[in-house]
Amino acid sequence: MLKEISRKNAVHIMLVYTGGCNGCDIEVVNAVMSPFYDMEQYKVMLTWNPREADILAVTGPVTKKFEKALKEIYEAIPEPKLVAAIGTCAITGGPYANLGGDLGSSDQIIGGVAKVIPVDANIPGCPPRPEDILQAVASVIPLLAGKR
Amino acid sequence: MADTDRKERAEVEVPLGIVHSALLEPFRTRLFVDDEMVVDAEITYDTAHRGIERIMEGMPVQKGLILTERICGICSHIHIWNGTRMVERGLGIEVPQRAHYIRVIGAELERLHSHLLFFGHAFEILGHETFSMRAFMIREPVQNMLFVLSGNRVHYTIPVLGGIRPRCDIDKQKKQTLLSMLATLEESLIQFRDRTLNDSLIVSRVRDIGYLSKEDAVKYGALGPNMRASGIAYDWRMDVSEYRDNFDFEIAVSDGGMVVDRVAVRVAECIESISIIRQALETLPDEEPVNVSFELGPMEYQVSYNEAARGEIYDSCALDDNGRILSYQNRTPTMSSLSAMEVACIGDHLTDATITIASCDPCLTCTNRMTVIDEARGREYILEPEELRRLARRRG
Amino acid sequence: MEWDTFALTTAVIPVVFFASSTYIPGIMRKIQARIQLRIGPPILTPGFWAIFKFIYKERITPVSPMPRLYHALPVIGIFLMFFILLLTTPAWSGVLGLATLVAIAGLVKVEEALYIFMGNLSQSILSVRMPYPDRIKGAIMKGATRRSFEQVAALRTFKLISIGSFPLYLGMFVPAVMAGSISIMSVAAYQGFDTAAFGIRDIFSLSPLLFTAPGLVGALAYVAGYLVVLNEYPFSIMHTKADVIEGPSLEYAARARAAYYLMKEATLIVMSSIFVTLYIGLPPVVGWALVPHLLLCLALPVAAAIISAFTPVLTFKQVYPLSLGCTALGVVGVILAIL
Amino acid sequence: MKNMFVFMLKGAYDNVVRILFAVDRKTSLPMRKMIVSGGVAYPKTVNDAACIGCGACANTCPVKAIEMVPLEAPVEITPTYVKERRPVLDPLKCMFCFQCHDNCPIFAFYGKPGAIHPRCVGEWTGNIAELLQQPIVMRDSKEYDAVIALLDEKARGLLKEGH
Ligand code: SF4
Ligand code: SF4
Ligand code: SF4
Ligand code: SF4
Ligand code: SF4
Ligand code: SF4
Ligand code: SF4
Ligand code: SF4
Repeated sequence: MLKEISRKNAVHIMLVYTGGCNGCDIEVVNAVMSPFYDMEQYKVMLTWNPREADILAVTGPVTKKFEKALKEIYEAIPEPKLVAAIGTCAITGGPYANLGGDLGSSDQIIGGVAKVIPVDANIPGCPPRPEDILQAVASVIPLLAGKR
Repeated sequence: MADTDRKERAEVEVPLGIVHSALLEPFRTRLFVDDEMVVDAEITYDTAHRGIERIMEGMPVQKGLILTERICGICSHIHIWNGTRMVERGLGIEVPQRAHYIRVIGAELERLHSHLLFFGHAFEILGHETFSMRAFMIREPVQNMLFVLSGNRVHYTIPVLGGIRPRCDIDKQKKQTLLSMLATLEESLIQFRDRTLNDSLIVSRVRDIGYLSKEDAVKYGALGPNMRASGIAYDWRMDVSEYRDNFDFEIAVSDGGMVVDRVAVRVAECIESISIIRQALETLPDEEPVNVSFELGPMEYQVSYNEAARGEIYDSCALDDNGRILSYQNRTPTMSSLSAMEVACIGDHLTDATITIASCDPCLTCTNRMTVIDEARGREYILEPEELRRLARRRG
Repeated sequence: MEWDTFALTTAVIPVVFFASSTYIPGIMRKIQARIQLRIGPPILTPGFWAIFKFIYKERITPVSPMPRLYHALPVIGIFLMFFILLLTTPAWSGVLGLATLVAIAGLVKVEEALYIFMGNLSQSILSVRMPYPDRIKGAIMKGATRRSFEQVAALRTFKLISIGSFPLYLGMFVPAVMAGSISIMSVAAYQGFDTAAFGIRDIFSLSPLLFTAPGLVGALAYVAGYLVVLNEYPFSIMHTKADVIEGPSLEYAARARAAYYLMKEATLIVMSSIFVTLYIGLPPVVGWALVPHLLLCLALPVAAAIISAFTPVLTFKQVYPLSLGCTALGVVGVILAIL
Repeated sequence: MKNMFVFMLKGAYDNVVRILFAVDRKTSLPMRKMIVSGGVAYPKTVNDAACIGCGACANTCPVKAIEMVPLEAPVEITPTYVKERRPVLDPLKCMFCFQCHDNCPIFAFYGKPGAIHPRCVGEWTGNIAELLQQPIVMRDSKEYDAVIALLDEKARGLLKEGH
């Protein structure tokens, strides 16, 4: 009871940029820093520390260089935790993975975040607008409360 | 300070990144400190390498140009514009003047949003959350203007071979909206400038740190506002006909070479950008914004330069008979600006070093060149120019 | 001193303060949010619910040579804070002769020193442990020693303790000089507090030091010291986002993080309560007079919230002169008090 | 000096009022309402008024993010041509390559805003029937053939007429 309520009422989100184009990153930062959007009003607070985080927001395709770091950061977060893949790149690898068509995808990236760590929410867009991000984050919070 | 002297004093290394609250992009900064004063710095930036140039080879040129935009979400327009411009020149495609104007509007809006983002980011690093939020608040109308113009806040995808996508054309109503948004923006920007540059605590944090002399700026290749803040009055816009022939504008220069100068130059540029946008909106020629009748074909090696918000960008490319890309190169400003910052932060306090590095507005999504992943031996390394040449010789 | 008041105070005061302190981060955040022209989180979110949330998170072993000690540190901090608080109550004034400003100043120093231990006892993934193939590409690198954020932060705490807390001590001693005694109860008594029988009606008969010239100067020094002890902006160099992120507390997770939050909240309210005792002359007592005391305890956190909304984090380049200035202010206060 | 003092006083007053009464707030309340109620929708990606249902966008999409959905009530565009399907874009699959926009005949042949745009298509309203009667600006024949090859059978006839 108290567990569920407290989880719904205080959420910490951590951002990790795994090598996207900055577009998604900026929109996430906008959602947090711009008073017009103000993420904190939804009881979601920004943190830079995996030990404090509940939601890991990942933007960009996972580059090979980042794979290990992403995994370890994910592991550093205590349960319950959620992962939000923000932007097309984080969902499927985006243009870097798919635009090549017959020419093949880039060999510098692994692809979407789901190939490295389990993902709970996909937020489409290139980049998603801040309101898309906020709504998605607000809507996954109950999942957090429902976990063990 | 002599090198050996520095070597003696560099006792400890403090590594920052690749996930860090001040240096947001995935890059590794290693600061060598004596007590807490930075003696040397090293920035490794290969995490965001996505091999864009490589996947572009063999792609139809229009597709490739879309990909150039994804090099970066901040300098997005300038990349696609510069690439498009290069191909148009190489193939002799006629572009309506109206399209040039709208491309310039896009580029200047991009400069505004990029500089405002820098202010927001810089204040965040200074630990001044309130002013950081103010900067983001001022930035919001710019994003909205971009949305009105193109249908997206980031990655506007305005240029297309032959002009602009008609989605981004500016009709009477759009023009009015944009002009009125511009007026509010100008007002709040000036207010913000006066407030922040008169705050003695803030100024005390950015003055007298991150000194980059004119000579060092040349030597290490600082570009864009960083170069102009060290007293070098050059801006590619002076040589880009779309700007030079159509608009009046001035170039902001400062000779201090400190962090505060880099901030001041950007503030002045913002105000100049507003004036360019206003001129462009008011004198927008009346014609179709895109020319769809052109022939794609082989193109000799072409180059194009332009001034991105953060400095000079360069593209070069050649096409085969079917209009497919033979090879594409792109060089972006952060690459060399950042190496200048490795020098500029020497002698500062550790906490000042991050703001110095951030004062060149680093953003590394475009910056990495080439990493070799040697899977067989399980090691990775960046090719040095020497090694690259050796490899090239071996192949050739 | 009767034993029943003593027991009652010991049982009630910490619980009440503990409960009230969980609201304070929320109030501070709300004030900042309003200055920043946004809505901000609900008042209970940052302090109250966050703690429960952390309690219900999975417990992990921190990366630390001594995980148990590391986890124990914030708990020690909480106990220290409430011990300090109890020392300022009338009921404890006779205990072991500890209820003096010297003892309190010493304990506050111990509290600050906890951060040094925290910093040296942990290593988060964000700096040296980040899995990244570091290469040396020509930087001058002699020493292979790598310093983690926590260690940098520990060093900074050390510096801050040595120079930054003078204003706080001077701020504490101005009332002592005026009252001519280092005993807390005599400072309160000097302002009209009557230990024997104090009711809510007697509040208006107090003559707070705050409203005298030396008191005002001393109070300003105290506020500066308060910010330093809290590591609040602008003195947050020990855990600034500009480089060391959260500094010593990076590895706290789950319950330990809840304890860390509580320790911070306790510091917020206890240091503020000492201010009320010293400068208003109203120590925490069991009874209705506790309500105005708690309300007055909000004053310093509110001031801290406003100050921190308008200041950047200062580096030692600014901290030294500023702390020197505040120390000078404190000295002026002391001199005024002597006169 | 005096100015500075007045300025500071005003700043202090402004901020006290902000703290106490939450004035000047920039947070958008309509936005908040929308987000809390889950009402944020993906922007409109297809301009039904301009789309002729030719299927070129679906055929060109490299990741098959576009599905042509049969219309319940077919729309007559010209006396000889009835639009029976409309494209639906799945943003989760899309990678924003603009192939659909750039190969939409409305843009490719007539230089008008394409009827599909992966982000936000905007509000273009022209008379489609009239537009289709205009001659196609002749371009590189290879390019022309490439776009024509993407159209479905019926639409091909429609455009050839105009051509
Ligand atoms: S989804 Fe788009 S904006 Fe986001 S990182 Fe990928 S290319 Fe950039
Ligand atoms: S160098 Fe930059 S732009 Fe080129 S492929 Fe690598 S990441 Fe992309
Ligand atoms: S210089 Fe920075 S903003 Fe410009 S393209 Fe490169 S990463 Fe993007
Ligand atoms: S691009 Fe510049 S402003 Fe943006 S996150 Fe990177 S460093 Fe910060
Ligand atoms: S040398 Fe570097 S920049 Fe030039 S093509 Fe090769 S990887 Fe790209
Ligand atoms: S590596 Fe060669 S081509 Fe590149 S900047 Fe240096 S000299 Fe010029
Ligand atoms: S290509 Fe254009 S006209 Fe054809 S179905 Fe797609 S959107 Fe409609
Ligand atoms: S923009 Fe999206 S829907 Fe359109 S072709 Fe590209 S991937 Fe397909």
